Amino acid sequence: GCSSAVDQAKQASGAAGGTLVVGTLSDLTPSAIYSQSTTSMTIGRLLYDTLIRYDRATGTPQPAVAKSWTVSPDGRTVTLALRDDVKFHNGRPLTSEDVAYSLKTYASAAAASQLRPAAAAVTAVDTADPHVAVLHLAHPLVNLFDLLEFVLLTDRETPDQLKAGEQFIGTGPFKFAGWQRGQQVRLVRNDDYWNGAPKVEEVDLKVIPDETALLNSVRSGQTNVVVDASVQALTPFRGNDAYTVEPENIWDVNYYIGANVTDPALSHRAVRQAIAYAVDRERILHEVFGDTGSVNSAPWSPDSPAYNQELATRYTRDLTKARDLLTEAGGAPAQPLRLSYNTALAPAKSVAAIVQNNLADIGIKVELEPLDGAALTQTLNSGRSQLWINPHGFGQNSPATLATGAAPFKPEGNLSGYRSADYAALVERVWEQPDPDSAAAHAAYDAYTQLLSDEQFVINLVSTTVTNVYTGSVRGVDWNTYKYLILDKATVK
Amino acid sequence: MSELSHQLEPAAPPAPPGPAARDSWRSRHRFAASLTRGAGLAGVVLVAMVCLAGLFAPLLTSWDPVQQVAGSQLLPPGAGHLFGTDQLSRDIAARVFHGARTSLLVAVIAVPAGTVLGILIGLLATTRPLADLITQRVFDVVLAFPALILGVLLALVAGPGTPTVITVIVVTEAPIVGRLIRSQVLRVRELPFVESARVIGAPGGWVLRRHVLPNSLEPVAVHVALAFSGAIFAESAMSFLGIGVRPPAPSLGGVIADSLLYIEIRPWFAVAPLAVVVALSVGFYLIAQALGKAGRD
Amino acid sequence: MTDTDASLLRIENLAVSFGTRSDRARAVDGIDLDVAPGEIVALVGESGSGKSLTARAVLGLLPDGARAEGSIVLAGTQVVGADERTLNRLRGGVAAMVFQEPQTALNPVQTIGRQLIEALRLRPGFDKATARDRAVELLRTVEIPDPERRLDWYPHQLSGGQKQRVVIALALSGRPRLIIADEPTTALDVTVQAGILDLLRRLRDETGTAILLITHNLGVVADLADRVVVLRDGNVVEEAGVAELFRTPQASYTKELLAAVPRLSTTDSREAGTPAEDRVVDLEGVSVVHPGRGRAPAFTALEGVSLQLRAGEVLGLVGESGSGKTTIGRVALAVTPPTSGTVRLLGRDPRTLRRAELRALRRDLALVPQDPAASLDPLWTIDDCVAEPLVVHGAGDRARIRRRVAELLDAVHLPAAAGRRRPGELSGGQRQRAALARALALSPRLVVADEPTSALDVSVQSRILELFTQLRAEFGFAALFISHDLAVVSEIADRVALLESGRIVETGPARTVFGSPAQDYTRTLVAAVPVPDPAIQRRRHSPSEKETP
Amino acid sequence: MRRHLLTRIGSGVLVLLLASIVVFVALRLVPGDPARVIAGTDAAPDTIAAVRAQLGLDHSLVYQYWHWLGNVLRLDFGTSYVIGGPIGSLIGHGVANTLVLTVTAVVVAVALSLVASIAWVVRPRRWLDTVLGTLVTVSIAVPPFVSGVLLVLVFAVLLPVLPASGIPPEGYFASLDITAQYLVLPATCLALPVAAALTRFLSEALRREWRQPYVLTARALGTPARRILTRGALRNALPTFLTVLGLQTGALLSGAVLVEAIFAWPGLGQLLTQSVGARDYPVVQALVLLSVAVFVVIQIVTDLAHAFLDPRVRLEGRP
Ligand SMILES: Nc1ncnc2c1ncn2[C@@H]1O[C@H](COP(=O)(O)OP(=O)(O)OP(=O)(O)O)[C@@H](O)[C@H]1O
Ligand SMILES: Nc1ncnc2c1ncn2[C@@H]1O[C@H](COP(=O)(O)OP(=O)(O)OP(=O)(O)O)[C@@H](O)[C@H]1O
Ligand SMILES: [Mg+2]
Ligand SMILES: [Mg+2]
Repeated sequence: GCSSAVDQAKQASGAAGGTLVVGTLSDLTPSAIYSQSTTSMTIGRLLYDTLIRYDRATGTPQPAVAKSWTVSPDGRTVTLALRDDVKFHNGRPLTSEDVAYSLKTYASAAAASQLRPAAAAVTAVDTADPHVAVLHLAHPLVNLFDLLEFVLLTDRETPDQLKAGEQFIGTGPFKFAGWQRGQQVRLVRNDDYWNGAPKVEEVDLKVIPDETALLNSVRSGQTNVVVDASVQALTPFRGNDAYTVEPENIWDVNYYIGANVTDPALSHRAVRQAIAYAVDRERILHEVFGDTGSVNSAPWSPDSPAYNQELATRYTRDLTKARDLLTEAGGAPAQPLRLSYNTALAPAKSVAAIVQNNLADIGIKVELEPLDGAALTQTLNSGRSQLWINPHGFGQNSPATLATGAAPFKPEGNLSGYRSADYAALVERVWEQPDPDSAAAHAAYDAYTQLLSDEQFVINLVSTTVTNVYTGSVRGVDWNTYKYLILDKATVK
Repeated sequence: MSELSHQLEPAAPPAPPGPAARDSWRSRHRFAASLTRGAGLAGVVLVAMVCLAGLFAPLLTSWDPVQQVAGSQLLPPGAGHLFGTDQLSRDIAARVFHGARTSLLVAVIAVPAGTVLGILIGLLATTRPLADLITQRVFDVVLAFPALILGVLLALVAGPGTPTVITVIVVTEAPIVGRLIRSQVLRVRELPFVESARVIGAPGGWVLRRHVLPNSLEPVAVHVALAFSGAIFAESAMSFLGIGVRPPAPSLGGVIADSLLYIEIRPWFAVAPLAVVVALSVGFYLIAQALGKAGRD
Repeated sequence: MTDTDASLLRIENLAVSFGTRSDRARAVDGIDLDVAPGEIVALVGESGSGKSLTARAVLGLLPDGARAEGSIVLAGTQVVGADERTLNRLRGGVAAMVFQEPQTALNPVQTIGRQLIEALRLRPGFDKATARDRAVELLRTVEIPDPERRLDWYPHQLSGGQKQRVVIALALSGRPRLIIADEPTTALDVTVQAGILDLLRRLRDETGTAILLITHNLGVVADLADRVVVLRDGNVVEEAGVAELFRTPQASYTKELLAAVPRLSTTDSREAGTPAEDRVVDLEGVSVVHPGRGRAPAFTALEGVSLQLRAGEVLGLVGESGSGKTTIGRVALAVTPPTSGTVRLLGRDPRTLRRAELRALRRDLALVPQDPAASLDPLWTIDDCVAEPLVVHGAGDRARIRRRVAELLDAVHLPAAAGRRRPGELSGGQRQRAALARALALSPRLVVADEPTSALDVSVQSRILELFTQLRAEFGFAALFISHDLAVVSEIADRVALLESGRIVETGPARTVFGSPAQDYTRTLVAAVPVPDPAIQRRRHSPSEKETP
Repeated sequence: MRRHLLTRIGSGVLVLLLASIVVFVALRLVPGDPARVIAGTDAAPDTIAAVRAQLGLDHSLVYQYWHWLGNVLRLDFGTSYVIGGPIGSLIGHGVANTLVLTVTAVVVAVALSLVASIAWVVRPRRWLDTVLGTLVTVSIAVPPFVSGVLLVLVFAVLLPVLPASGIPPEGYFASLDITAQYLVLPATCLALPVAAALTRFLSEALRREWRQPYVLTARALGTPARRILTRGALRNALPTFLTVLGLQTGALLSGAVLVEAIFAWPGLGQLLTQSVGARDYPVVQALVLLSVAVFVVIQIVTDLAHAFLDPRVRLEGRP
């Protein structure tokens, strides 16, 4: 007469058409919905829609809420034809006003969006026709479609409720059904979804902040999907038919060593290059990332239009070169260098240890400074840092997105304190290309990458991706180019 | 007055250590003896083994605890590496033996420091109502803070490292000892033999040192027995949370924390550090228990 | 049970030893003893001779580390080596025990009612209500006044004597066939003692309960016992019927014992002391009221007591248990402050003294506590306990103190080996002597001796009293001698004060007060003193003069 | 007695106030800025300033504290910076979960320690002494994060008989046997060190009681040893026991932080670590205040229990 909790949990999550339980390390932060964050990556594309969708295989934009578009020859006017059957969860039809609102939201400082510079380049949106949105741009925007895939179409009538986490009204395939803060979020199927109702009735997001516990929850059948599991933890799942281990093929997780160029010990370019030559990227890729990904001394993922084979492999471990460079710079720094990293990121800890070891080989002493996420951010922004290990994103799309929006690279106020007129001009040049695939654009990308490669204020190490685990019954999990989870077609047996 | 009472005039320098010293010699002897047999001996052997391993770590393994040998990640125990290698291709044996040093150092500094501090403050509390009020409230505040959060905050402010671990243990240990001492002193102080010592005119300090304190120490002794094990645990827990000993320096807790991720696929990774932690705690415990027994008999 | 054996308890060749195999000390060394049903056997002998250990061995309750060898058959069951369950069947029901020190024999956090009821409910046939009724009855049997109300009292609310009576009531609760009473009346004043003895006798007469009585009071032995076994150094030195023993003692030790028995002397043969003029203690209208806290009402322990003690004078303080004797002693030692009235010690009012002055004053005061078990630090050796006052007051260097301690232990007839033990390892009498040695260490000017000989056998007692007298002569200290043993008081005290319910009812030279008591109360007391002569005692109890052959 | 209680409550309030200042200041000494956490690593300085202003972090420290204290006195703990929503309800969920877990753990720990200590004292056998002693030590020596991982591995993963993590999906009262299965592992993990500590103290206290003469009296009456211990001695030992238990509540809360993480138990411990990590000041402040309040209440209750248990105190008000 005693029922088993294990069986019960398996039944609940495994029922046909039933509930898909997604385990995640952290809870929603409603205010982070406009930036690439855990929040947008989990619920962004479940509750909301975007205007276009990249075909990830070809990198070409596909229609979504915008069924077609035209870009004026000068690249400064974009006309989006919107579908007329898109409705918010509260029944209100989506119009061009909503597009205008969303773009404006992303352009504001408070949204803290990485694509804010791009959104801010949209000077006006013509909403005369409710189903046509005409975007006026300040200048040609090479990463226009990055923006259009990034911006979530949120409800303009309930921004405050969104911020407070009370209402999440979008046009997406699932509707918000409740949030027990710190525990779980319930989403139910939107039967009126314009692209056809999803297969599963319900999606639950379970917050399990401990990684081991998170993975155990898949194994004990309490969750069906775990997003972003660290490679080390995955071994037991490999070669087991009951689970699918799937790396998302968005190679935009780029681990790098940041160097503060305003610090006297690191102001000499040769020192930074010496470091770049001293690190053993192959070992890092193998030992820390289990060979998921590739060694990379440039920030671009292999499918980015800016990817440059030569520069991506420019720095490989070469101690002689490294030592020569150090000599050129006047020897290794006298004082040990501080190498900060985020303790919450398991790979960062290992990478830091390996880097410390590698640099010892060329006589650079390194002291590790483990910090939690908040403290690391503070340190990086304070300008008191020396070296740090962190991942950066946005290497997968248009280079402009990274160059203008990612903190390590921004021409103004980047984390390394690197400033030069050349650099700013190059970023401008990359950004204002009207045609991302033109030869001119590629020339601009190469010039930009070359400068990064020479200056090495960001010393790229490896490009890797996020790896997901599913129980065997789960099929059809997808994501967009920003790794926003898509469950439109997902099933669970 | 008779001649006998003349003899007794304090012509000689006052308060010689006399019988008390003899007593302490005898108790020292008794305490020492308790460690040469039975459970006490087992405890000494366990702790000594770990101490020796820490002391002679360089002889037991030729590896440096922070040395990484590319290409030898997570090797199983074998000829080259006594306990295998860790996820960063470092020799686990070297890390465990050197880590034991750290853990021992933490325990051996932090626990006595916390205990002595606690005893002093606890005694202070029994002297005046005002002192009692203040110390008790301060104890309350410290005790009421979940120790881990105290540790986290302290580590965040001061940065992780061995001194932080020691500080956290001392700060959380002292109030517990203080409380125990205080309540015991309040109880023992009322016992007839204490009154009988006062009646012969023994000064307050004497009564406290010779009668009240020794008779109040039993629960403290029990607690201290646990505290050594607790300190080793606290170090591990803090290292587990990334706020312990600063990497890449080895510590037992750090090695355990590293190993947990591999507990299923590389179970031997966890064996050595766990064995040492258990050996240390059990050893300390057995010693403290034997001493406690010796104190009682 | 149908035991073919005529004896209820048969002890054969019992030995009790302590310590490890290599370092073994035999405290009891081959004792043989029989108790027949309905018989009262007295076990007398030197303090530390193994009486208590023998008694505890009978119930399998030896202290940790003690080992019994030989044979003890209790109601047909072998006790030596028996398991706990067998023992528990015997304990309480077949044989019950009354322990030597009543102060700690009761659980301090349970009401006495609860303790009685618990004990009763161990027996078949008692539910809560009947157990309660029986508990009241038992308390009444042991003459606790107002038993219904007292059921809800806690031990600390009772006087020492009352506690002892509760302990006896507990022992009676299982209607045992044998009661082992280890100094059952030590803490009791003579009237209550007489009551208890009556009670025990009645028990034997009415229910046929056998009694193994351990006592050093030969008066009690003469009063109650049928047969006497005399122990010394763990051996039986003599065994005889009570009348025979008193009439014709065989062993020299027995003779010595009998000779040492103090008798209530009513004729003034001794010259009265010549007290000096300076007053050591001067109490004027002293009252002590224990304030009622919580639910407890205020209690007046002393009321308007005036009392003077001159240097070199011994004042005997007698009175029934709970009458305030200890309280007076505490007032005289500046431990308990009086609620009203004035106290002057050695001419000074302790309340006006500063701490250091008070300490200096205390050098001249000493206490022999009523309860030495609790008054000696359990962690200290006897040597250190005795040396403590010397060390505290800086009385010489180490060697000198050690010599002095040895002298003192010798003076109270404690073997030097006892000095290295802790209080818990001594017999009751040995502890009391240690406490006495400690009190005398500094040659005080005032000694408050609270029942200093209550646990001593008469031979040691007489030696101690002799010592006391001798030291007094030597040092001229004044003494407040508290005792319920009127005979002892009559021997040692110059004057006596009689206390009743916190008031002094009669005072005067010892011989006068005891010889021609002015008060009824005093007369009752004197009449209740058992005389160490079985013939007289028997005559006192039975008007029909039913003599045993 | 009543006056005693009043002073205890007064000092409790003092403790709360002190603790609130300590946590308020300590949090702001800790490097890391909630505004940056919210705005993300890539945010520009003006973004961060905007967020700071929104959170009211641009005011002076004293003003912030005063403002916060004022609200707290009106039982308004503010809103979470990061997760959003009023903290009252945020904590509300966690409180229930943590309470269920810790209370279960306390009950388990108390039961375990009672059984173990009584067995230990009643039958002083050398082997039992050694076995129990070693068990006690090992359960202290092996920290919860290790025992937790091992427990999960064995019971939830290798032989999946118990759920690995989380709370009963249908609430605690839907089906008690399901609830029990969810509770077994985390409660055991949390209870073990507490039980071990309690056992040490309790058995020591019981042994001390066992040497008291009144135990001899009871034994001489044929009272079985277990009964003596449970009726009389235990009660005398209870004050020590309660003191230790009261002190262990702090350890329990710390343990809860680890155990809740390992077992994904959505309680306050988890909330606390997350909030510290995110520098979610109001949540951390509220949680610390709550745990201090719980501690203070437990102390007062222990105090009263002390008084209640010892008639010498109860009847005469001695300490
Ligand atoms: N726990 C113990 N350890 C060592 N020796 C002990 C212990 N208990 C008693 N003894 C010794 O055993 C001997 C007999 O003790 P016991 O208590 O039987 O004496 P007694 O005849 O009852 O004396 P008294 O009349 O003074 O009570 C004494 O010498 C005493 O010192
Ligand atoms: N702290 C106290 N609170 C209340 N009453 C007390 C307290 N101490 C003693 N008493 C009471 O005061 C009275 C006198 O006690 P005291 O100890 O002086 O008696 P005693 O004459 O020495 O008796 P005994 O011969 O039994 O030792 C007793 O009734 C006792 O119950
Ligand atoms: Mg005796
Ligand atoms: Mg008295």
